[in-house]
Amino acid sequence: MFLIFLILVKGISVNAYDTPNDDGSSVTVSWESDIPYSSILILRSEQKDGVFEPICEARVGRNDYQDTLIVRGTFYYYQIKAMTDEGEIISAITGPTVASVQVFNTGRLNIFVAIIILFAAILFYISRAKREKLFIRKIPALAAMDEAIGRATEMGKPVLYVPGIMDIDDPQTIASMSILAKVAEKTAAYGTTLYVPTARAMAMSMAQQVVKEAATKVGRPDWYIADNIRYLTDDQFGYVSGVDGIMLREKPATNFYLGVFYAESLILAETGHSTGAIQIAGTAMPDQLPFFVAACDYTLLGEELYAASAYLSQEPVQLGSLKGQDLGKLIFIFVILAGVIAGIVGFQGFYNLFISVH
Amino acid sequence: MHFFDRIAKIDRRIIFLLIGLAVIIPLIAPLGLPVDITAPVKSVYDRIEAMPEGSIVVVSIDYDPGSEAELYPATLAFLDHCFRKNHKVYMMGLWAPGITLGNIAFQEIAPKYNKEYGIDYINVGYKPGGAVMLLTLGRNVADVVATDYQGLPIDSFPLGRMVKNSRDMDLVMTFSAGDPGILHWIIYFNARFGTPIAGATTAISAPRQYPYLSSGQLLGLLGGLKGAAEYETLVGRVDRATAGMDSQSIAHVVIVLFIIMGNIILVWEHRRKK
Amino acid sequence: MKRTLPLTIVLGCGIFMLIAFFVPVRWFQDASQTLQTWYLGVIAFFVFIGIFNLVRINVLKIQHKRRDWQFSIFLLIFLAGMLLAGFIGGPDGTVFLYLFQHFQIPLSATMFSLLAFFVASAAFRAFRARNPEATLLLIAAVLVMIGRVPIGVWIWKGFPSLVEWIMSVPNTAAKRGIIFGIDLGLISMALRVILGIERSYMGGKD
Amino acid sequence: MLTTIGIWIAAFLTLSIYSFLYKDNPFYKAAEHIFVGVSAGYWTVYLWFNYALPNLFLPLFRDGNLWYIIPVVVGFMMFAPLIPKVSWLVRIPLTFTMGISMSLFILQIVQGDLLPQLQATFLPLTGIPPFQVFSNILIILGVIFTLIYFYFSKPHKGALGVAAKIGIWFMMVSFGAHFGYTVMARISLLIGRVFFLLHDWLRII
Repeated sequence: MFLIFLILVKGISVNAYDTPNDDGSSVTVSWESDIPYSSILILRSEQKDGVFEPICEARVGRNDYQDTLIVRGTFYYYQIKAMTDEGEIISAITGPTVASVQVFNTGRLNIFVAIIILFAAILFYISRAKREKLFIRKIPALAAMDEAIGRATEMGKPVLYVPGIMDIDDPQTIASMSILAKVAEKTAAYGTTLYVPTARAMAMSMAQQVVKEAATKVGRPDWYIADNIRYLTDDQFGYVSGVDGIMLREKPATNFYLGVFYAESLILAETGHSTGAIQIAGTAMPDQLPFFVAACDYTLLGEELYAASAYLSQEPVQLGSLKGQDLGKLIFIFVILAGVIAGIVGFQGFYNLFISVH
Repeated sequence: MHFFDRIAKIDRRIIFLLIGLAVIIPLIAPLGLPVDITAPVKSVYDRIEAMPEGSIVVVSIDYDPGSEAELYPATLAFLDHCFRKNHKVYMMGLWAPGITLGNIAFQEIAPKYNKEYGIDYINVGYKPGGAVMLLTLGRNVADVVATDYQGLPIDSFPLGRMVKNSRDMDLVMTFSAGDPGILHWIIYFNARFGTPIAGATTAISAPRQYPYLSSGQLLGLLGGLKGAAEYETLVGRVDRATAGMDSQSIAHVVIVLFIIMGNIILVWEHRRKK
Repeated sequence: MKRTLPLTIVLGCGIFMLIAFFVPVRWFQDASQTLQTWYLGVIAFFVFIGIFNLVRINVLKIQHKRRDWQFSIFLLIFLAGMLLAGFIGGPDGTVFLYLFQHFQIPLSATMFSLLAFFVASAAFRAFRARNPEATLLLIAAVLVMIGRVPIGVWIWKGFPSLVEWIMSVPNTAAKRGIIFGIDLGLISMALRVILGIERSYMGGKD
Repeated sequence: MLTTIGIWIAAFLTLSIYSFLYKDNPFYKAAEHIFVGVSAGYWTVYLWFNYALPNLFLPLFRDGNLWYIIPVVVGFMMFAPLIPKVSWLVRIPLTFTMGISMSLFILQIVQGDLLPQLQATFLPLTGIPPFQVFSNILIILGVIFTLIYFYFSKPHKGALGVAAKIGIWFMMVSFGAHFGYTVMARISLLIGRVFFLLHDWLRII
């Protein structure tokens, strides 16, 4: 009786199985030991009563090993040997195990489902937006835009538009360009000068095109001056000192900072404030929002930058995606509430749905 | 001219001067304010203490000279702790300039504990490619790491041979100044492979990490120079981070006074308009 | 051609990578790995073009003797020096590392540290409690600034725990909400780009 | 000796940049341009040796893998805008990289951000101390109200308006905290430079 007890306590058990969700290139060997060991030796054989060859020595602290040196379709048997203070301990043989191909990674099913839901929501509303007009709430900073441009016109001073320091493949720059189109329309209509310095060559050509089209649209093609939309330099600090120079020389009455910003946000907002300009900022860079909020008159917070671009352009695609994102947010809220309730009633299964297998 | 008017129009160079003095004077004449320890720093320290000797710590130097002031002292304190506990340090970097900085740190700490390159620590160099690279690294280290930073074959070093994939990494410690950095380690590496991630970040990116701390995706966090000073205190090495804390304190007080002064002027201007 | 080919590429690469994530079959994994390697190589060119533009603009500046053109000579000399050192001695060569350590490190660190002065002057001149929101922001900022440094503990023992609570409760909640919003925005933008619904980044009319 | 010269150069450049605080001057301008030149050179060298060479040119020229002609050609298309006639070719590298990065982005945002962050918000409200319950409720409500602020499909009136308003307050506290940390970071950098000047250069501390 005592002996049996000892074996049960001081045992080492091994288990081998086809590694889930792989292409059939490995077998996972896992073990449990009740006794501290200094090293583990993994042995393998193709026959249960054959010769077991060592294939790997595992480090302490690990309790599994992926055997990738296998032939797919071959059956394997495993056994492990642990070195302990009391000598070698050998486990029972486990097997046969065979590796096989999986076509779908079931460990990532929850990711798959989440993506499908989000895609469906966005695409559904995009297609609906093409048929009917979707509502987007007013965004306070945008109402201020007209007023700010009007003020510059009254004072006879220019408007400065900074589209961020990233290139046109960044979503924020894309959003900024559709806001620029509206700003350009307004300034062109009033005949107010508009400066757009950029930090990327491609952003410059896009901005030129956007502004030119806006001028034509309001019937003022003569207003457009290509030289006011200039590429300064790719370098962050070089760009900022260039923009600062424009602010100090031309003294614009209204500054827009919309797009991607890093450390330069503070320098821009501080200089702009010192020249007495009305400042409207917007970025989805959470790190830079505090400076804009504290030093600018109006700030588009995070996702509002995208919403503003949808609101102004009234393009079905943008409006529809925004609506789809809103549905996503509603789903999130319900999921959070459901999760909290599941916690209260002690339903762990709901919690586990959100874990993806490593 | 009213007093407040004159203050409001003060030359900003005077403000610059005051800030300069607030930093310089306490460095020359320290006050010796004690450093308090916060929970996210303690949990990094505790993990290093708790891991068995010989554990492999991946140290990723994801910053450049622009953030050296904040992150280099943390790097020193952390390496000191790892070597003292006889852990093995596997260094890499997501930012090119980080590798040089990491090597300078090794030169400063390793001799103190008689640690040998290739056995106790190694530097596998700059690994570009951000997310894509991390996903490959976790799956199969050899796909990304063929040599160490000097171009010597990785298999010629005992420590190089020990790290095959994410399962051989007991902890990843990133010293991160931005992008790519800590966020990549969390949402790509930890999510895909489950390896515990801890980090030291610039103070700017520290608040952004709190959601990940509370979700457990991030094990612990050293925020800015203060985080480094806390770690120095825990490890018992009084160095430049701790020395800087007095300046940090005084400069903060000066800036807070500026904010208060600015707002008193705002209130005063409002009153006068009425 | 000018539009269809690029749109086919973005659609093909995007959809393939999405599928490969869920399908552990070897062929898919290898192909997605190759595409990722190519991607790493190609993105280097994005920076090369930026540096090319930098050189071009400075050469033009010198040619036309625009304001401060003399300084552009410094820029080009040091750029050339760095390139020579790097391409002849390699990225771990002595000269390259020397330039890095004694030029790049101090310059870049000092440039960013200038912001300490600007933040002080902004604190005085620009950061005003104009409305309830800005007031709340400034109060939280002041609490964190004082509570996060040793002098805070000296003023009041409870400061560190108060700040830690602000960071891990209201800050975490708001950051998480913001992250959800931004993530949704990015996912929808990414989907539109892959499906070719969003194509403004290509610029041009044709 | 070389190191000493290096420290003197570094100190000179540091002071040149700080001279800008007094006023813009040739020393600052020179230091700024040197900075831009050095870092542009640095990045070119590093990207060449770490991105372009190992991922494109070595496989092509050393290993003779002809497939790698494709990405090399695609990479060079970045320069297409210099020739107006074929400038549209720049769209090929652009769409190629966007296709890859956008899809990876979607996958990782969902796996690494959305699912774990949602899960982390399922906070327990029972069996923990009262203050913890209060904090947890605050986090849950804070996340929900912030999300409501970013809900654009309905006007912010009535209950929705109140919720959105509370959402803003949460965000403002968070921005304030962030603000404080950013100030901290900038001051730390200044401390780093002053430490260098006083310790490494002047050796008075």
